[in-house]
Amino acid sequence: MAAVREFESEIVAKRSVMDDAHLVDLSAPSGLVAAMRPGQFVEVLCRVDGSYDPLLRRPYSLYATDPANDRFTLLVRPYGRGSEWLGQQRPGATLDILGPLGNAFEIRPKSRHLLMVAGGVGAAPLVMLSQRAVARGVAVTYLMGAMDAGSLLPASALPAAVEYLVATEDGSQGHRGYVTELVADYIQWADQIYSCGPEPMFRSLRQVVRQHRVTREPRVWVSVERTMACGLGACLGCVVETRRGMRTSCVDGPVFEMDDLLW
Amino acid sequence: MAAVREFESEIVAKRSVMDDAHLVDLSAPSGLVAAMRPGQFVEVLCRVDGSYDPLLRRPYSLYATDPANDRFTLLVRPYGRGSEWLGQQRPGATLDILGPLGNAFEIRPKSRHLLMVAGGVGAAPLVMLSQRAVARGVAVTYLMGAMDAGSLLPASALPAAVEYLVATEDGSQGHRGYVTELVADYIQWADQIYSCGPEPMFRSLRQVVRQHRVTREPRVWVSVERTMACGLGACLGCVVETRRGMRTSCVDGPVFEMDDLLW
Amino acid sequence: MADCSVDLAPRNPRELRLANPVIAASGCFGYGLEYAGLIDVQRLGAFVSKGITPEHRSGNPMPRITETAGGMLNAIGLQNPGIKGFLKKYPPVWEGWRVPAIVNISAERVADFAMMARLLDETPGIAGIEVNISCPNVAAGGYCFGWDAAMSAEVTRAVRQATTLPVIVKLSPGAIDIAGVALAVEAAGADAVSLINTLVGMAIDIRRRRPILANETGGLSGPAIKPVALRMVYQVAAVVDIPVIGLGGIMGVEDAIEFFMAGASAIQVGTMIFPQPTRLMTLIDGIDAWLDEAGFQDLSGIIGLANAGMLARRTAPAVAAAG
Amino acid sequence: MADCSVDLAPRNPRELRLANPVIAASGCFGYGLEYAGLIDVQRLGAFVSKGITPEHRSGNPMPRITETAGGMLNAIGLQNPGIKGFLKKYPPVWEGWRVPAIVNISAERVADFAMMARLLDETPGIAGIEVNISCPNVAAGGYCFGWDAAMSAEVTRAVRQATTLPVIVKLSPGAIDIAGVALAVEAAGADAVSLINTLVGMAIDIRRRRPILANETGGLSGPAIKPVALRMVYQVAAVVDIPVIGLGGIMGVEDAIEFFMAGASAIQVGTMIFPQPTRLMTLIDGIDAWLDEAGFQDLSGIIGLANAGMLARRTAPAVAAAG
Ligand SMILES: Cc1cc2nc3c(=O)[nH]c(=O)nc-3n(C[C@H](O)[C@H](O)[C@H](O)COP(=O)(O)OP(=O)(O)OC[C@H]3O[C@@H](n4cnc5c(N)ncnc54)[C@H](O)[C@@H]3O)c2cc1C
Ligand SMILES: Cc1cc2nc3c(=O)[nH]c(=O)nc-3n(C[C@H](O)[C@H](O)[C@H](O)COP(=O)(O)OP(=O)(O)OC[C@H]3O[C@@H](n4cnc5c(N)ncnc54)[C@H](O)[C@@H]3O)c2cc1C
Ligand SMILES: Cc1cc2nc3c(=O)[nH]c(=O)nc-3n(C[C@H](O)[C@H](O)[C@H](O)COP(=O)(O)O)c2cc1C
Ligand SMILES: Cc1cc2nc3c(=O)[nH]c(=O)nc-3n(C[C@H](O)[C@H](O)[C@H](O)COP(=O)(O)O)c2cc1C
Ligand code: FES
Ligand code: FES
Repeated sequence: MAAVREFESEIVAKRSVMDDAHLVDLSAPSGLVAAMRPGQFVEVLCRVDGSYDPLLRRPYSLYATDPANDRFTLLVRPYGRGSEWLGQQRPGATLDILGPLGNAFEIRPKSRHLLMVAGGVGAAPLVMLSQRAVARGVAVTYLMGAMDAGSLLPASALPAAVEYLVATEDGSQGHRGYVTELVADYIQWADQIYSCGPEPMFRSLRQVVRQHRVTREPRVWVSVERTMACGLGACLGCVVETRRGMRTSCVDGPVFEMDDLLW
Repeated sequence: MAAVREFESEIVAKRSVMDDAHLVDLSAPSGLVAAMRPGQFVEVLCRVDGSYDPLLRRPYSLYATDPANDRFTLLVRPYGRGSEWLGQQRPGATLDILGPLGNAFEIRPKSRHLLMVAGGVGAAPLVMLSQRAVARGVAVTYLMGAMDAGSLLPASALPAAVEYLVATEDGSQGHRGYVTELVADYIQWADQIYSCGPEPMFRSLRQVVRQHRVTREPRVWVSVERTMACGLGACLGCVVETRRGMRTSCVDGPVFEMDDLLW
Repeated sequence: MADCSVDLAPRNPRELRLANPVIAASGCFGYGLEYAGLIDVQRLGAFVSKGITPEHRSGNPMPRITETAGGMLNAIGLQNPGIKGFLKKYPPVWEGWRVPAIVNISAERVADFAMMARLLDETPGIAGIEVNISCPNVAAGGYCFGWDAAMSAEVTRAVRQATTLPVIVKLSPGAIDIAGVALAVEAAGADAVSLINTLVGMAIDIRRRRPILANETGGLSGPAIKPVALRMVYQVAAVVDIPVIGLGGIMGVEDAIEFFMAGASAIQVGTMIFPQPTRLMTLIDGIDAWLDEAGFQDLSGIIGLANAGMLARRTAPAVAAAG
Repeated sequence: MADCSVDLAPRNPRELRLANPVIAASGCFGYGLEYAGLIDVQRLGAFVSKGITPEHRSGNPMPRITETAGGMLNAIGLQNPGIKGFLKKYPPVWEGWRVPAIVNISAERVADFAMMARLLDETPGIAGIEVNISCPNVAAGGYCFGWDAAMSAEVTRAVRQATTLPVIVKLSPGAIDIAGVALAVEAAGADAVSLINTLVGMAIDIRRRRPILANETGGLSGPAIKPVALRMVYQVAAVVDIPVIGLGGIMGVEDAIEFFMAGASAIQVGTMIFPQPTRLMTLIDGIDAWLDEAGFQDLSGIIGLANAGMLARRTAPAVAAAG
């Protein structure tokens, strides 16, 4: 596992995406980006010197990495006080970042077909994963769900080789309804399934997978979201219950095999 | 007394002064600036929405007013967490401001000669006072003290009619030593004396005035600095002890007659 | 428009009816006049005066306040004109006001609490009394009244006997068993309880090498203490039948809703007023808007919603209803 | 370079000597290994393990933590492998470490505290024991040990008799008379006291209409509680002769200096580690630099400088010196 660092990072660029969200390009100490893996995250301190409110860092998944330039990208949706603050920072500003943290989405050597199921900002780690997969010549189908067309990831965000299908709740683009309603068709095809999004999406996903899967394959890996304090397995505040006991979502996760989770 | 308002104010311009300090031009609701008087102050909320640290406002004296354009100016020296934050805000940013607050420096109808004694950012309210005095045709001598030449107010900040004398502790400009060492020469001349600065300066000022004054005239008015919470006389956190009992420095002050203060 | 009115003294024929549940807290709103130029004081549910004592007090030496992370410490030392001076100056003004004025009283002797309550009882312009029991009891060597159920009850009883005005007892967070203290003052005749008063804290000036406050220790207030306040409101609301007034660190609508859901029938706002006075008005409107949006007809619909103990008692057979 | 070393068990022949006064607090630094990849753990004055209990505990259901203004609430529920599992796993690793490892123990029965202390006494790799008395005492119907001087002393005595290791008793801020509790545990044989543990608080999720934490209440920590912690350290340091270890909301060098001036001989840092782990290192360097700049040769020069009570006792004739 790559060494974790607490480092000063500069916002080198920022652009809008998915309606009100931001893609934030950040600098990193030399060499660190090369060790970052899809599914991992960093924790951002969302406050200025001299203020202790908000106190804790906010975790953000890696959306993309650029090892050659020592840069990486986060996808941040303004939601509460941390992400609002972060979204307001401009290029040139420096952030205090801890990472990379957590385990990663793994692609098995034999996998040829990968299915990815994204909801909202859960799209972030799967973008990075799809890039790695395509680079290895693995076929990817990327399903994304959102409220409306404006909140979807643009197709240009994904490698050209990726098959990208979308679902919107208001039917303004792609399938009208939930993204999980698109999953059934791909279960036999996929060697592995990856998902990141809100918990209700995971519950639907589990249901459709259980319905259509004959063996234990394809297995499903999900990135879970828990409130975190330390990000390093020290506070035990972010645990999830698994068949193998309590596991921290910051070190043992955020990626878990769905069948291992006791929900 | 003018009505107090809590209002949104935009930073319309900002420039450096006195080494590391800033002159910040701010917008105000229509008509409010006309009621602002020299010696009064406003309280600035030095935090973003969603953060409660730092919790309390910071008081800043009025440095200048521009009633025609509904603007006023503050002089802010980065010191601790509130003023550092404020100093980092850029033009275009909005601040939450409460004011105008407090009493004012009064010029008696018969006064012809005014002496002002400023230390550090205590220069601010005396700049506004000197402008009012000159506009009324009253002669002003403005004495300012600082560590070194760089920390002095530039002469251009004062009306041309003002006699401006300075003292620096390192002798890099004007008199080498404390500003209060320049006061004695003007005591007979002055009809009223005004001062704002750190408490040690007040103590020297009191000493020199007592030494050279024959009658109770010229009287001395000082603007005192106390940690404040409400700024409106409600919390009783900012009181000063006077010959007439406990007085709030936010409503009954910040300007007091020196002889009234029990120090 | 949800119905946000509330009677904070349902057991008392004199009632303490508020048009809305937002009350300005003692020590943070002066005597109501200080804010009259800035906000519409008459729109408040009520306000509580600065703490009044038997005699005039000029308060503690300076410094009296200092800021802490998300909070502040104060050691004002109950600067006030004393009950006699107070009575002459403020109630005559309040008589013409629509907003209910509640008088906060502090003393170090039970008899002094009763003396002040008696004087207030006969005074027009006063809607109720808030009894501050976070004071040292000289008869108990300076041990705080509010830390002990029996001593708290004794003060309450004395005040109750001295007045028919609505009596709110303001509990101290220093008590180990705050629910026990609340039950004791309820039994002793309190019409309502309010909580919490400040926690005792300190800050040190490392340059001057001594405590920042001249009084050394001070009362900690503001958002920093909200979690403690909310927990205590939750514990007290689960056991008493009288209205609970929640306070401690409330800075916005969502904080207020938390206190209602914990079991508070009304809230007080203290420290928030200093940095953000006009929020008193937006708080009143915001609570109303929140209820509308969440589909509640009246405030009472959310009181205790998150309080398992309170809900259990409410649905249990009302054996004590006759009391 | 000021001399910042300190012995936290001057009465104990086994000593608890730290190279510097910065200790990572219990529950906030795991077992030391979690941070080994990020900072030089060996540079710390010491670290305290997560609380260990007689049996394995899987802890409370989720959510276990939530953020508050300038603080956080936690209800981890003492998730830990139990004393037996702990002894197998961690002390063997620590044996090769330079940094002193202190084991925090929690139990609901006096005999269990003693049992754990006995097991630790014989284990290499352990420098001391911190006794967490902020636990419910089953023999007292769940009343917290740490709220009561006699109960606190009973636990201390039992641990003292079970081990010759340095024993630190960690006080609970829930106690009304924390100085009284400290004196009682000092008399019962504690080598040092540490304070404060968390305050009990709550937060409510107004959407889900219930407490955020599955456990309802949780422990409040972080800068929000610093004023309370500092006040208690001041009160305790004024009366005891054993070293006082101060903690609660320390986020930087100036906070640490405040605690030293209040009377602490060393500090612990808890919540700060989560957002700003590398500050543990800058804190060590920063304290040293601060002392140099202020002209102090050693840390002991500033301990209690702002504590009037402590200074008075120090300069008083040392009648108790023989003890
Ligand atoms: C491993 C991991 C990866 C993450 N990756 C991303 C990412 O790539 N992009 C991104 O934008 N966010 C991501 N998040 C979420 C992010 O860490 C913050 O939680 C989010 O930005 C909101 O923080 P805030 O400070 O704005 O809101 P807060 O002020 O912390 O939250 C406000 C309130 O909303 C609740 N809340 C917080 N988040 C949610 C939510 N998602 N849904 C419902 N309620 C919520 C909180 O409990 C709180 O009560 C990730 C979280 C984890 C654990
Ligand atoms: C009526 C009035 C008018 C004022 N006018 C101005 C003005 O025009 N321009 C200006 O720059 N400031 C002015 N001040 C001071 C200003 O309000 C703040 O106190 C100052 O900006 C420092 O705040 P901070 O948040 O940066 O520091 P804080 O974080 O509040 O202070 C850090 C520490 O320094 C102490 N401290 C604060 N100020 C001083 C000081 N001046 N000297 C020594 N110690 C101090 C604090 O007690 C605290 O311990 C005025 C104050 C008052 C009461
Ligand atoms: C400056 C100040 C003065 C106070 N004076 C009193 C008082 O006289 N009587 C009283 O019962 N409470 C007093 N309080 C306590 C408040 O009424 C309130 O209980 C406490 O501050 C917690 O609420 P808050 O966090 O909203 O401020 C005072 C608080 C402050 C900050
Ligand atoms: C997540 C978390 C877990 C904790 N676990 C323990 C524990 O197991 N035993 C203990 O004595 N204290 C525990 N504490 C309390 C801390 O050691 C410390 O006393 C408290 O947090 C105050 O210090 P701080 O403000 O620096 O965090 C825990 C605190 C936190 C935040
Ligand atoms: S966030 Fe602390 S253990 Fe995961
Ligand atoms: S700042 Fe509150 S009375 Fe002056």
